[in-house]
Amino acid sequence: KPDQGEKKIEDLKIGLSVSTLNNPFFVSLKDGVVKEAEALGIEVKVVDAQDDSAKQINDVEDLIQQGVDVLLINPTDSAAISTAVQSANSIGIPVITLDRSADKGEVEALVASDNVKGGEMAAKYIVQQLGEGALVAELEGVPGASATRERGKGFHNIADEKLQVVAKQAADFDRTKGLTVMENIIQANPDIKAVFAHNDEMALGAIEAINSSGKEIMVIGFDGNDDALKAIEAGQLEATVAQQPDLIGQLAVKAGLDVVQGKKVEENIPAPLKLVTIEE
Amino acid sequence: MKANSEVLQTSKGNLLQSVTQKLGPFLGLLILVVFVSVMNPSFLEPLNILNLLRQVSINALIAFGMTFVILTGGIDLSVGAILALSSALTAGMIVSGFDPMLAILIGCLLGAIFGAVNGLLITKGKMAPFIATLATMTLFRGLTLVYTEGNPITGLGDNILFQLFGRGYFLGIPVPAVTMIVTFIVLYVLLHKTPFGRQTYAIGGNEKAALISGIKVPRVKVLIYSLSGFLAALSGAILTSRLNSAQPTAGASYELDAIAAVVLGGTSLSGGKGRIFGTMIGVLIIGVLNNGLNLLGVSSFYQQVVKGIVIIIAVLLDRKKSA
Amino acid sequence: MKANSEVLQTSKGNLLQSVTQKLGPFLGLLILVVFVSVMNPSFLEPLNILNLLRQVSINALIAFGMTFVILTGGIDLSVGAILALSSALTAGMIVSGFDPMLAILIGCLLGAIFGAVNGLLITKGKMAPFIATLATMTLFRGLTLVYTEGNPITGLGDNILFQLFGRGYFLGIPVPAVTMIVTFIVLYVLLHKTPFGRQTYAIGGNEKAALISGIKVPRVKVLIYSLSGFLAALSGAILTSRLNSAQPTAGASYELDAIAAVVLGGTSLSGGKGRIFGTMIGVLIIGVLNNGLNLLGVSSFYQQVVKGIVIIIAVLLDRKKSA
Amino acid sequence: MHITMQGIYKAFGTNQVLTGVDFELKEGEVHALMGENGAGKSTMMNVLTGLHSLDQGKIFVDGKEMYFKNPKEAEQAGITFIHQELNIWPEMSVLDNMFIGKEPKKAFGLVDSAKMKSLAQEQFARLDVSLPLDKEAGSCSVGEQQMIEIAKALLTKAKVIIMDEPTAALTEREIQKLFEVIASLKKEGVSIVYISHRMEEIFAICDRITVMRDGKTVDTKAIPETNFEEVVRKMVGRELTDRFPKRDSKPGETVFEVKNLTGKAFRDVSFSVRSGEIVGVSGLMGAGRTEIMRGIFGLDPIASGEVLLNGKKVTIKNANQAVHLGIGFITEDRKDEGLVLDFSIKDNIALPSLYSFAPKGLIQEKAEKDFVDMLIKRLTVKTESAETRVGDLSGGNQQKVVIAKWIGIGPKELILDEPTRGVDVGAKREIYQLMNELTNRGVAIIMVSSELPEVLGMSDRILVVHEGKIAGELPQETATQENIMTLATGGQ
Ligand SMILES: Nc1ncnc2c1ncn2[C@@H]1O[C@H](COP(=O)(O)OP(=O)(O)OP(=O)(O)O)[C@@H](O)[C@H]1O
Ligand SMILES: Nc1ncnc2c1ncn2[C@@H]1O[C@H](COP(=O)(O)OP(=O)(O)OP(=O)(O)O)[C@@H](O)[C@H]1O
Ligand SMILES: O[C@@H]1[C@H](O)[C@H](O)CO[C@H]1O
Ligand SMILES: [Mg+2]
Ligand SMILES: [Mg+2]
Repeated sequence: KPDQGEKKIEDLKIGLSVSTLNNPFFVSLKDGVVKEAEALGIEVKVVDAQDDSAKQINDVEDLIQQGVDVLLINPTDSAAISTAVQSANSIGIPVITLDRSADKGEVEALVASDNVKGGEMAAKYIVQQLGEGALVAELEGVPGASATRERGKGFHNIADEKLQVVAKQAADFDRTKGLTVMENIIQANPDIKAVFAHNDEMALGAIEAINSSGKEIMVIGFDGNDDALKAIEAGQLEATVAQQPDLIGQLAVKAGLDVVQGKKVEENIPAPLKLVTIEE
Repeated sequence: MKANSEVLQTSKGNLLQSVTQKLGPFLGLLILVVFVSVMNPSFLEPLNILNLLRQVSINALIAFGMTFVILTGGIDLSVGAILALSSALTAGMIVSGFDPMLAILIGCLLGAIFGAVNGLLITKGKMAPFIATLATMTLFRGLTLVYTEGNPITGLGDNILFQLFGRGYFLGIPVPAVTMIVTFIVLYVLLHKTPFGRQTYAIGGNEKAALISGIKVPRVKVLIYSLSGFLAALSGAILTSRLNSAQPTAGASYELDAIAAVVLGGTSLSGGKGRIFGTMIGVLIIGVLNNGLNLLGVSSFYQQVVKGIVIIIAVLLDRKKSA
Repeated sequence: MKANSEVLQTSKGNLLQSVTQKLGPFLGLLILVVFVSVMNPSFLEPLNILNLLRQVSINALIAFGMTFVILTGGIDLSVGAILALSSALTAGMIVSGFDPMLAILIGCLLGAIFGAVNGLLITKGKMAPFIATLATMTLFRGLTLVYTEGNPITGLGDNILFQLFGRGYFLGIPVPAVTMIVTFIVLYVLLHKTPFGRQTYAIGGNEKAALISGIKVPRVKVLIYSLSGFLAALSGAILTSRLNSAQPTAGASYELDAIAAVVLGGTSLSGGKGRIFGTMIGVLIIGVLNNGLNLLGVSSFYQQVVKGIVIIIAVLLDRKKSA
Repeated sequence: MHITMQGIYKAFGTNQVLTGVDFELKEGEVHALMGENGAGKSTMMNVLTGLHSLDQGKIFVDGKEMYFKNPKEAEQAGITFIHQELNIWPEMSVLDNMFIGKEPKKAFGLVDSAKMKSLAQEQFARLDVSLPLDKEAGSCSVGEQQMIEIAKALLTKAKVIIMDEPTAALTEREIQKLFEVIASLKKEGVSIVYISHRMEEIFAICDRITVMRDGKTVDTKAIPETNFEEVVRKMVGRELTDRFPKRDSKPGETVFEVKNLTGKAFRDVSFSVRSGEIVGVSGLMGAGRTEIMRGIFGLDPIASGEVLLNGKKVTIKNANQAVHLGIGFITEDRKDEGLVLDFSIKDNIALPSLYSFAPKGLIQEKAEKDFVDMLIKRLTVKTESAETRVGDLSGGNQQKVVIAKWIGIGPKELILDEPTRGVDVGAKREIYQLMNELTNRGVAIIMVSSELPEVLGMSDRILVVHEGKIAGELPQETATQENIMTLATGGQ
């Protein structure tokens, strides 16, 4: 490994590759990284893969080309990012992943919320509120995205036992799609009592659909973004499994710094999840 | 008046033909509706029909504009991006204190201006419509992201008119559906009863001849792309009201749905041939498909497969008939 | 030989014209390269150039096929979806124990078959290429999601040849770049030196005249869409190796990048006019833009704005010149 | 209306097309404009009516200097142009075609369709055309489309009508009707500019004639003061002996035969052609001649009947098979079906015989080029190089390229559909000579033509088609305009 340990902190360069900036979650995540780095006087180069795995490995190559000392990667997909991680490994640039893991390659640390656990939290909350056997629906994220898979997995871990998931449709983490898909779900399943959305954007779309149907359906989101928190205050959103994207960003920068300076870091750095309801 | 009877005689043949031409897509829609409602009777419930009308209104407005564009032999890939950009700007105005209805109006005019940019690139710049609007799609999308910094714009207040615009009802009919119907009537008259409409067909049918006949081709085209931009912005305003926020990613790939609707409605992509009534049917076909497949609980993966196949079959049947 | 000198004389005029035709996009590329390397000298480092070549190879392969398609006056919107579907099927075969190189070969042939489906819809089904490939895009994308159940396919083992295919080097040059260059040479000869190539141009130039001259227009078209599918699958295989997995969402909107590259290279969307060399330049322009803007640290939002504007300017300059 | 054009110059890029044209049109006269293909006739009229701007020169209308910015302005001032290239909207109805850009309006700017109908019927009655107004214009024959254009022009109540080769697609009957209309317009004081390559017409209806050559006016004369030979000499700049070169026909074996061929627009068509023979096919507009030829060549489906080549039955389901059997088809619309306008001369000529230059897969460019150069020379195509874009050639030379392309396959049988449509006298004669050369080498030729002098002058035998059936066959010796017309109109 090149001895970057000798570099002064101000001379360090961090490369951040984000899966997409078309989503407030990742914007906060990026802001977390940038703010923390600024506070430390470190330069950050940000690239945005626009949710395209292929673009992301090109982006990572371009970051390596610019001589970054540490790579913070928020993968679009855990499997697809592996080769990029490996090529960073091969020239000795340490990698830290954010929000999603990398399947292969040497990653110094993963800073993320536990999405499986988050899914479970949502299901448990519904059971707790509505009792066992309630009819529920699920709005899924982008098919194939690790957040979709993991949140779905966690949710079904509990729901398959204790709830009846009567409808499950992808709305691609998108508010607009959340609205139309939810309208249709309500039409097909007038008796559902709750809906779990894989993120807040879809949850907020679903709320609009529910409002215009005049039904009483409990909505649980995921992320804890500003809009969602406001909706909870307004009594429209029941709850959200709040992540702390800016914290994920901050923790990642800290970890990166530690690695460059030769300190040991935890392999899994959890960013706490918190179920936010109106009580909080 | 002698010649009249003769004319009438073949008129009949042509009438029949034009009826089946109109009926072609209509039959497709009917079959689809019957199928879905047999499989799931709740499809026909008034509430769902109203839902459906509201759902399709956004695609409908965009597809109406697209019909004009395609009739001239053009295409507009930038409508989704215009929708997003104008809706972000509208939301921005509302947040900074503009009267929401005024903001919507300005937003729609901005949409028309963005459309005019397309029109100018195509006429003055002599760019192919496909590539011109592909480039502006990227450009407008980029501007939206720059303006919103990738975040949705929220906090649009609770002006009642603004809320009604996307979410309200008028005589029991969702306001977006009312907007759609009124727009349809206006555009129907414009297309079929005015010189402007004829000129639209004439440009698509034979642009050189249109030019020689003294039609101000560039002007008509710029107006038509502006119309398309205007309608995209209008549907953007509806969406903004429905979502109570402006989404930077709104409208992604809406152009494809709109184009599909126009073509399903029997309008030819090479221009000069088609009708806006067909587009309305095309919009409904896509709407019923989306809504129906959801009601039937078809997984979203299979939904895409079915959608692809339905488009193919519908267009093939249309070709067979006209051959 | 008498006539020859006479011929040569005007050949010169034509030569000059065809040189500026080739040079038009080339100059654009040059300006871009100079600009980026002045702003950030590390752009010209050999390692980055090799990177760049590897990065563009996927778009290049797709754009090569698209060049043939566009030369016939068609368009292929389904390439991204074919890429995803064939790459999922290839990965599926590898996982289930096929020899990876054999799987890639079969995958490419499947890609050709999917392309042939487009070709048949367009020739036998008389569908407009735009709508036919729009429908199959939806269909193939859906089939990919159904097949993969929305999950990436991983566990592709560590066959060394397979890894080299996307990630390796041959004589210091990235293997995908080598694949791209070899394919370019083969297709260049096919397009400019064989009857098949000439027929491709003729169909785009005047399909009726081509048909009456005895060209088997449907056969040529089906072959060309198959070629396009084959190349999409080939680039899919490279991507699969690079990502060490097949992504169900891979290739989304790649068709647009490929079309942009073809048009930037001076090929006319109305068919009959253009060259594959230009497409290579167009691909490099887009590649340098992507890579360069990253190197210059331009935010991804502004990148889209810049990309849109560059496309507009490049095409406008090209029009000016040819006018 | 009185129009004077003085010293008009016009260039397209480096192509100097008009180099000082003078032209005068008096009120109520029919003024012929003649000249070889590419002489600049259409361009001059396009300059007058504002489609093209002029580079130099002056235009006076009724003594006042005046320049129209676009054709619409010219039309509003009373000058209507029936263009050589038909301006048809194939997908729109006949009625809509006539009123694009000038729809009568009622309240709220809405189109007044009732008025449109009655106006259109009036003009159709005048021209004796019985076309349903709601028929799709694209499904009308070229001749019918031409009549639509004429009716459309009459609608404008113009004071000047420019007719650019109006009769190229018409048959005798329509032509006669058109001449009657021209005569009555003249009486109303309307001036007419009449552009045509057909000498007979010029001498039949025109008052004065202006001849153009290479972008200049050569001379203007009153018709009675000039004659056929003089006009031709001035047009081509040299003496032209006879219009139809001597045919020395020695027909051989029967090469080609069709028996009871039936298709969409024709029934029971039987005829044969011998080697070295030219069989002329005459008939009225829309009689179905083109459709028969398309059927033979495999472009349209055949319901029943058979085709024999050298006595052997052959099936032709597409053009590819026809070409392989050695049949060539020179279609009536060279721009739409004959040529790839953006291709070079070379690429067009080589198109049907590409594979013969590529025995090993790659095109041998030297062989291809030599072959094409040879054909260009043999057919005296006027061009600087084989690389010239075909779209930049004059009409006559384009037609030669189409013929060269088919000679290139070494045909046994050539079908020529209106081979000299829109071609000037000089080039026409060269095409006739070419036909003679081909028949001398044993090629069998079917020539569909609506120009009776051509049919009479070039055919060895004449078939007359009426409503999709062969109404009769006339040997060259006994054929006259009259007996052809009798058969063509359904008489016996
Ligand atoms: N728009 C144009 N651009 C470039 N060249 C043109 C254009 N229009 C005409 N020309 C050229 O101008 C010359 C004169 O053409 P024009 O059509 O006036 O001839 P013409 O006398 O009407 O011939 P014809 O008898 O074949 O109709 C030709 O060489 C033609 O190629
Ligand atoms: N594309 C078409 N669709 C429908 N009808 C057609 C089409 N083309 C020609 N027809 C009709 O077929 C009949 C025969 O036309 P065709 O062109 O063969 O006549 P023709 O004898 O060659 O006359 P012309 O001198 O006009 O070419 C006409 O009644 C015409 O209206
Ligand atoms: O965790 C993130 C967020 O929930 C976002 O809304 C979608 O992508 C996931 O990976
Ligand atoms: Mg002319
Ligand atoms: Mg004919």
